[in-house]
Amino acid sequence: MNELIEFISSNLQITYIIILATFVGIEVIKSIPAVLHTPLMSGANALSGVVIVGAILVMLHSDPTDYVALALGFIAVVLGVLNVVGGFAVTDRMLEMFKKKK
Amino acid sequence: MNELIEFISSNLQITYIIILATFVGIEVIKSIPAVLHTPLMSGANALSGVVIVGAILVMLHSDPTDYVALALGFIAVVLGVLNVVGGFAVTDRMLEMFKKKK
Amino acid sequence: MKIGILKETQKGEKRIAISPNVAKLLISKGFELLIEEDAGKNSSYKNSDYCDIQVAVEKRGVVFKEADVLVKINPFDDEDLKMVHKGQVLVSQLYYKSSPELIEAIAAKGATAFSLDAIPRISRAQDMDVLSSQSNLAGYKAVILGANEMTKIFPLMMTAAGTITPSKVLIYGVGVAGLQAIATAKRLGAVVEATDIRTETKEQAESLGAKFISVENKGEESEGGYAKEASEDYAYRQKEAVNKSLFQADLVITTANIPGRKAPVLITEEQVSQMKNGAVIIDLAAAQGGNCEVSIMSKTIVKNGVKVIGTTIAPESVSTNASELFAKNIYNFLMHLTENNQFKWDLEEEITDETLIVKDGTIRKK
Amino acid sequence: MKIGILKETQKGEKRIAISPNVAKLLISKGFELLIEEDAGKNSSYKNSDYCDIQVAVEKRGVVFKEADVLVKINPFDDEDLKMVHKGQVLVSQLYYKSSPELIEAIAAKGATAFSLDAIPRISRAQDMDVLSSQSNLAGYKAVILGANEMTKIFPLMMTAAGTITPSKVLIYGVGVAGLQAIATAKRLGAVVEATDIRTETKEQAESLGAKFISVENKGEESEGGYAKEASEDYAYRQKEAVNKSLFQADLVITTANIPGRKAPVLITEEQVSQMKNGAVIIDLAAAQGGNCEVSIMSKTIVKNGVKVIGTTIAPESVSTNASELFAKNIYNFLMHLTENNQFKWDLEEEITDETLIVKDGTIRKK
Amino acid sequence: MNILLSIIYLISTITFIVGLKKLGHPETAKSGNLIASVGMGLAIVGTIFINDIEVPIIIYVLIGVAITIGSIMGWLIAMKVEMTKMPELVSLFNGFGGASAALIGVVEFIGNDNISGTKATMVATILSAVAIGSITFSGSLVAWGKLNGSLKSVIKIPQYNIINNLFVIAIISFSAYIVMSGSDSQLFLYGLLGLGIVYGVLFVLPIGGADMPVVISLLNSLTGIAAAITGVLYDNMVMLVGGILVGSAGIILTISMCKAMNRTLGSVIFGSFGATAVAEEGINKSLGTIKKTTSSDAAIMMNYATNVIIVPGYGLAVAQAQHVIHELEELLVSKGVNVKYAIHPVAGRMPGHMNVLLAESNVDYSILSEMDDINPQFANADVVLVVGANDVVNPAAHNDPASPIYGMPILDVEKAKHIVVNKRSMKAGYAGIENELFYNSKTSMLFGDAKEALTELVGELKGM
Amino acid sequence: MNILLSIIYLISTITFIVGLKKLGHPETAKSGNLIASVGMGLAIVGTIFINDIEVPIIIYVLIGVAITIGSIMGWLIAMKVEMTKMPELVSLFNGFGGASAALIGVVEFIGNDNISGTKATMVATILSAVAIGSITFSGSLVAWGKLNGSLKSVIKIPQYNIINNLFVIAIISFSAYIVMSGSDSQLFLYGLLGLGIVYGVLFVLPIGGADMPVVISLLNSLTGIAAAITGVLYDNMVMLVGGILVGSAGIILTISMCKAMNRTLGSVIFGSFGATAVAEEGINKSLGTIKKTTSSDAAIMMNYATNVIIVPGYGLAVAQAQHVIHELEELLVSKGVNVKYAIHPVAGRMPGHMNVLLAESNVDYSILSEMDDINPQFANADVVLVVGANDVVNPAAHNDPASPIYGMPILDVEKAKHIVVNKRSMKAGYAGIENELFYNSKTSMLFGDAKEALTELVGELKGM
Ligand SMILES: NC(=O)c1ccc[n+]([C@@H]2O[C@H](COP(=O)([O-])OP(=O)(O)OC[C@H]3O[C@@H](n4cnc5c(N)ncnc54)[C@H](OP(=O)(O)O)[C@@H]3O)[C@@H](O)[C@H]2O)c1
Ligand SMILES: NC(=O)c1ccc[n+]([C@@H]2O[C@H](COP(=O)([O-])OP(=O)(O)OC[C@H]3O[C@@H](n4cnc5c(N)ncnc54)[C@H](OP(=O)(O)O)[C@@H]3O)[C@@H](O)[C@H]2O)c1
Ligand SMILES: NC(=O)c1ccc[n+]([C@@H]2O[C@H](COP(=O)([O-])OP(=O)(O)OC[C@H]3O[C@@H](n4cnc5c(N)ncnc54)[C@H](O)[C@@H]3O)[C@@H](O)[C@H]2O)c1
Ligand SMILES: NC(=O)c1ccc[n+]([C@@H]2O[C@H](COP(=O)([O-])OP(=O)(O)OC[C@H]3O[C@@H](n4cnc5c(N)ncnc54)[C@H](O)[C@@H]3O)[C@@H](O)[C@H]2O)c1
Repeated sequence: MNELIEFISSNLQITYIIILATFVGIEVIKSIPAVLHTPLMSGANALSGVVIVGAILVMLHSDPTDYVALALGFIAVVLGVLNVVGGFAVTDRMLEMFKKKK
Repeated sequence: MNELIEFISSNLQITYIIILATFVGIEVIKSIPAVLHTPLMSGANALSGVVIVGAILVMLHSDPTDYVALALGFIAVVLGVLNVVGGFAVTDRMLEMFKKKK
Repeated sequence: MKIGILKETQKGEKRIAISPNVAKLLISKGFELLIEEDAGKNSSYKNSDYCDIQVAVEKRGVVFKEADVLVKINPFDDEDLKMVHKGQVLVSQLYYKSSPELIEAIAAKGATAFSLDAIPRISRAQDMDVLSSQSNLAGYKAVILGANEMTKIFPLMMTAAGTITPSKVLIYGVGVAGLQAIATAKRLGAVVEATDIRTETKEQAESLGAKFISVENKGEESEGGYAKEASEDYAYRQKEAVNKSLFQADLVITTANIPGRKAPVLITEEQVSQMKNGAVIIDLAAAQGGNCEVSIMSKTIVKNGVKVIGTTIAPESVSTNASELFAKNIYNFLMHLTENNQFKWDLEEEITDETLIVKDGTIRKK
Repeated sequence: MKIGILKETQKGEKRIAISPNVAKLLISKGFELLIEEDAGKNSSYKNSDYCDIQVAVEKRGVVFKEADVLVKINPFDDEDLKMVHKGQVLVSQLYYKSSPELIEAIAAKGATAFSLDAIPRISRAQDMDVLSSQSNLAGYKAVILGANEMTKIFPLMMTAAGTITPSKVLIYGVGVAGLQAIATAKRLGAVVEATDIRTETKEQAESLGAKFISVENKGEESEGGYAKEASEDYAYRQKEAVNKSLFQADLVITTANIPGRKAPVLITEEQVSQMKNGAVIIDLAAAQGGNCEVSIMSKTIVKNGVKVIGTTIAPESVSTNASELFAKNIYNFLMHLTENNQFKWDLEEEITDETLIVKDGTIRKK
Repeated sequence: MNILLSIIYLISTITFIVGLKKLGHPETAKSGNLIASVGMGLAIVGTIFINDIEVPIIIYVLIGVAITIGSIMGWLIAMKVEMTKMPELVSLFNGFGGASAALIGVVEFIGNDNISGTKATMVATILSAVAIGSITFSGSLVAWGKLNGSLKSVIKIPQYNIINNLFVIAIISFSAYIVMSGSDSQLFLYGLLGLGIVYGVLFVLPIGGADMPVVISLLNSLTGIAAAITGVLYDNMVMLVGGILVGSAGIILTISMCKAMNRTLGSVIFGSFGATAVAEEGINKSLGTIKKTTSSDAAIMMNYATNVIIVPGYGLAVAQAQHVIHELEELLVSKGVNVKYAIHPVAGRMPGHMNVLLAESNVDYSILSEMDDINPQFANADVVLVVGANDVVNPAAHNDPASPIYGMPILDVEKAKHIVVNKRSMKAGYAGIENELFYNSKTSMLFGDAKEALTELVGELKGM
Repeated sequence: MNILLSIIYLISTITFIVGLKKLGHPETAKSGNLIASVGMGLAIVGTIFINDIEVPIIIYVLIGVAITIGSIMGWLIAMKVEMTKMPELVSLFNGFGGASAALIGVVEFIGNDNISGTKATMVATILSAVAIGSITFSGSLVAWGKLNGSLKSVIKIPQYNIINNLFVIAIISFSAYIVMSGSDSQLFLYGLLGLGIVYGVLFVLPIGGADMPVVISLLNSLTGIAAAITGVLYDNMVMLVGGILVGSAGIILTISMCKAMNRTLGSVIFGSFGATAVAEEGINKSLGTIKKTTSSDAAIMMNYATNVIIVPGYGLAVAQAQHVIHELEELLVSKGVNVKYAIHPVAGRMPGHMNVLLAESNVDYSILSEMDDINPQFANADVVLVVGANDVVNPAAHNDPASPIYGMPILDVEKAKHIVVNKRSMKAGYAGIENELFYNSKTSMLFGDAKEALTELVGELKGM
């Protein structure tokens, strides 16, 4: 608990950002048609690939001799990109069906 | 323009907060029945009364000898409170009609 | 004031001017009523129905002798007039425009006569408007009669033994009768088309689901809700427009009237000869000479496979309802004319003025 | 194979077994057709309609002499049988259960006979099921007839001259005819009630907007879609449940049948005497002895103000459609029995087995 | 900054969001308002009592007094104003909010010993607080005046929108100048204040009364922004976020208000405004003006009604809306509303016209009432929905001996609490005469083809 | 931090929000996805090239390689997977995301020379990244396995949900311990990693395939949270906000998915899960299982169809849904869909039963087609809507000589692209026999009373 309070006081604005972002997330999604569930899930999944940014940072900051870090970072990047690119691509294909025929 | 950029860079998180808050505001209100327009306007108006906080701060910080500041602050507080209390009260009365008769 | 209810003598007539319900109403208003015996029989009202509510059931002669006001649906004929005496008030449909000699005769008797068919078509008179109330029923009945005479059924049916296509019904004249005919035919699932000289009837017909056949109309306007006589030219254009539908129709109902004039001929013998074998025509204007050349009043003529039935907007066959409504009209009419059971004779007032044809032997309208 | 179409001789009958359309179909399938002259007249089919499509129009005698198969709607009577010769195939409704002597006679002639009314009530036989196709039309027509006979109109109408309350219609027997009657009456705006011995009909009646009068049913089940005879006790309970509605009804239509048996009596004379003055009863079971004690086949009897009309589920009056459907049924039936224009005589097969009553002079069913 | 206070602010911010959210739905609106107000209370109390600086009692006293006065006044005004006057009240309050913001700006500016020293952004913030605050202040007051009628005529200033836009530019550039120059002249400050006030007046003055609500909502969102700016000033989260919320929500609200009156926000901001408000349709010299309504308003009215009576007329037949009206009726019944149809004997164009229609859509005969039975019942109907009927509900039949329908019995819909009339236009019916019912203060007109209008209505009702 | 980069991040964050928003509506979904992806691209490119530190080429090369590999693989997989296999693919990708997050955590932990020195919160962050990352990783992989069938049987572990909850506690307390102790032992780290992985497996393993989508969505929102945490780690806004967005959106999505399958999220999280999935209704040994659908899915299908054929049956009459079906038909037509009714000669319980019904609601005769005319047209119908019909669309009439309806002509709805069947249950019709049409892979069942179901359908369609 104290940790939490401490965290809040030290990153007050972060906290606001988190809360607001949460609201945005909720408001934006609520009440969507069921057919969109899967595409949306897939899209969100692609978004969750932002970790890639972290992975890249890891590599940028790790020094070229620290092979472990590099290796892990490398894998992390590969996986992350997979998630991102694959995710968006699949989502796009799922959404094919919504092209108006007329 | 530079000001803007400068501002952003100096208060990055504030910027995020502003943007997110804007989204929240929009998402929360869009697509409401027309009958609620007036009550909602009134409610929002009451909320905009948060300036009162500022007014109070002014008074708290101004030194007791600075009559101008005090006077202005005093008026500011009165008006602010009027806005807040009156606003919520009116809104509440407007919403009477939505009490289910049954 | 004594009101005498007469039995209808005209052949085929099953209605009666005053129903038990309305009789009760009148009595409650303080009128005295007497009725000719068995007058209600054909509308399935027993004499007892009247007795029970203190209406005196009397022989015909007695009614004529004692009543101050004599009510009847059809015009008083010579037989009746013989028994009418001075000062009596006659209430019925006189069609005075088309039957001057009758009016003369009444005047000669020194009697007073109101003509119900002359009630003006103004909003406040709608509840006395016998034409409306009766033609409405006539419109319904015409369809039922037609459906009964046809060798086909109305609705579309897709069955194991094949599909029955819906009957095509064509209505001439979208007045009260015409509209009700449209509604009824439509209800039974027929495909309904209609035409009328008054352009404003298009929307009305469509509002009941009929397809309206518009005939371009060069100035044949209506007056007071009634149509004027159509020009040669219009009649021609009408045939042009309607024939296609006519020759495919399974049932045709004609309701076209021009008050006080002979009904317009809308279907010639030649046209009939081109119609479908087995088709049926119901001519509600037969009494006014008929909208169909072939039709003869209250007769069924078959012209190469086409049945032509001549009848009127007087819906005798649904006598129970017809009488009920007619009676209600008369009731409203009397209520309008009288004040605590005495006539007001307010000749300024539109309805009185229009309907009072003969007053104490002097003819007011021709 | 030559098919001979006979004119119906039974009085009142207006239908014909094969319509021009179906005749065309049969010819296209390679059958030869001949027809007795004027056979189609009452269904508004001209002889020319048949000639035009290569159906030979012949004198009665010729048809009997030349045809291999003789088709007809009503049972062959003695007159017909005189002219039937050995080996001929007779197709018509024979009601063999109730008319053994006719069957004997046919057998004696050494002919072969199919009875259309014996077609089993199985799904794939629905398109040959003459009972369905005909009772369906009968149900419709019963309502039209009733509406025509009544002195009231069906729908509710709130008019300037007062409100007309909707007519109350009561239907006995929610079979094919009953259901169609419900649908039609409902369409015209009547308030419809119905009752049936088969409980499964409740939902069906309600699906057409009728109120179902349930009679608690102790084991009177149906078999093959048909009802069994009802117990004394049931009959009693039924009266209990229905009387209230019966005595208020303006129109009553009875369609209750138990195949091969006399129709159940559902309305006794005593009940009729308590009905509304001016009410009408249409008894579609009159031919089977009638559901109403009073009714007599093809007669109109008036019992203190109540009109009782006896008729059958044979909808002669809508002969055009009736013939069309009947013909289609026969067509499907023949298609089922034959293979390139020759009978298959596949006696194992259910439909053939059930309908083939006499084969070459030997009786298969009693 | 004190952690406890921050958390309190955090909480109030959340209550604001949740409150606004709930305000958007009829069922939850009341509670939403409550929640938000509680949050506000927290924020205020927190601000006063939780702070790390040394505050002399006198100040507390002053604050206390100020708050008490404000609260009491606010409460009293809010409680005794009648329903119809509420919008103008809102406008008034809003003005106060603006003023408050402006004052804060002023104090900060003059209170600040070396403005020239402070960061440009800070000054900019202060000034914008002043400018926006003053604009909302004067603007709102004008709006208020217009609504309560003390400012009647629509004053038309020639080319006023050119002038307006010039003003905007002036204000911006002037404040920009102050910032750049880093001057601390109070003259400039008051000059800005003045400009703001004048602009507020000019902005609102030419606008027709009908459009005031839109203006108020717009000004209101401005106040929000002002609040946010002051928030930045003190980097005070609750003000910042709260202000922004009001700001953005306010804009959206404004836009949807415009939509509801089918105008564009553009036409609102750049003066074309009011233009139409002058040539309002359905103003009749003798009978006054009509009140338009939207399907959603009508829907809510009915949703919360106990008794609804439907009066069908010829228009129902023309639109072939018999099926939809039945759907509407069923829907209302399912929501526990008592629904009846009032059938006038001559509604439509043939006897029994309405009966045919309603029978087709299987309306139960038992809820069709004749004129004589239903007329006494209008008095305790919450809403009467008149669909495509006209003559049969025309009071002229009672009041106006000159009228062609004088003497015809009619349905006394006037007795009901609310009357909603659906027709396509202000055109007359069969009798071809004006109908004063439409101008009745209890009546609101729902224009449009009956079928479409009712379908919308059903849609709205389903959403509730 | 570099201002340009911050702005880029800001932009991509906004694209994420907008993207998600648009993903929520059929019309805009595609563009939403595009926008979001662009934003993501920006963020990545930005991160790589805009930084103030000195980065050796080799690293750039490595990153370049990694990204190329990832992109190409991702793209290829995504392109060649067939529609039906997509959910499992999503699950797989999600697993990768989780792994990535976990790895980052690991690197940070081991890369950090004096963990014991760093602030507790930091360590906590790192550890949670590891834990959550690993859970999503293994969980997603299991889900993937289950979906593509390589992990068939529903493994039922005794009291598994007690065990699960124990695990949760273990993980939390363990990481708590690490934080407190300030230990920097990699052993511990890998221990945590291990725990996470095992838990992920345990969590998903007992769940029935039917519920996998829910699980995936849940895990997905976990990944989001992991991302956000790493965001905090680098106080990197785009990761933070993006992560939170996915996190919250994911939860909501999960909940609405549960709703759609009418379950509660509770039942999902605490194991009771899958339980029902075993005893699915409408599983028939010989015929296989049926596919349920919701009105909104059906609505969308029709909305985007070109040809729709409606097959009414006895059920339409029972439900008295003739008016609603007409409304539906009109609505579709207004959306440019060609609609026809296919009337089977013996649909209903009397000849012409359907005709009577549809005539009542004024369906135009011209769009009623007889069986023989319509049967050839089913082949190019996008959707067939079967309403309360059963026997008349039962293929047994063709295929099964034993069947009582064998030989009866039927409507060949099977030929259509999609078939939606509305009835209340799996009960048989008049003939009292099973109908294999309902088990057809092209068929989806819309259960419920015809009137209610169609009314919902209409509602959904109006919303589009
Ligand atoms: N019942 C009878 O037997 C009979 C016979 C003859 C005459 N009349 C007369 O007809 C009148 C009947 O009164 P009423 O109130 O039923 O009809 P009404 O007075 O004619 O008024 C009908 C109203 O419906 C509106 N309307 C038309 N189409 C519409 C649509 N598609 N959607 C929405 N509204 C529509 C019209 O206004 P907009 O154009 O602005 O939409 C019109 O004002 C009486 O005057 C009666 O005397 C009755
Ligand atoms: N037309 C005729 O002349 C005639 C006469 C006699 C017999 N038949 C026979 O009747 C059958 C007609 O075929 P059909 O497909 O029209 O009907 P059906 O085969 O009887 O199937 C009707 C289906 O509708 C569903 N249903 C019932 N009420 C419903 C409601 N309220 N909402 C939604 N669905 C509902 C029922 O399933 P749930 O219970 O699961 O909802 C049932 O499976 C044929 O077998 C035919 O041979 C026809
Ligand atoms: N008080 C009222 O407002 C009131 C009361 C009753 C009737 N009306 C109106 O009066 C009108 C006439 O009523 P009605 O039915 O007694 O009229 P009607 O019986 O005199 O004639 C029937 C119809 O035939 C039509 N017709 C005449 N000549 C024709 C021709 N050559 N070709 C085609 N059609 C022709 C007429 O236009 C009329 O519509 C109707 O519109 C009715 O609504 C008004
Ligand atoms: N192939 C098929 O599936 C098929 C074809 C045609 C008819 N049918 C069904 O067969 C059933 C009977 O058809 P039908 O109309 O020829 O029957 P029907 O003409 O033999 O009898 C008419 C109705 O009278 C009822 N009835 C009999 N005795 C009664 C009594 N004492 N009281 C009340 N009602 C009584 C019967 O139940 C039946 O509903 C119907 O349900 C019909 O749907 C099925």
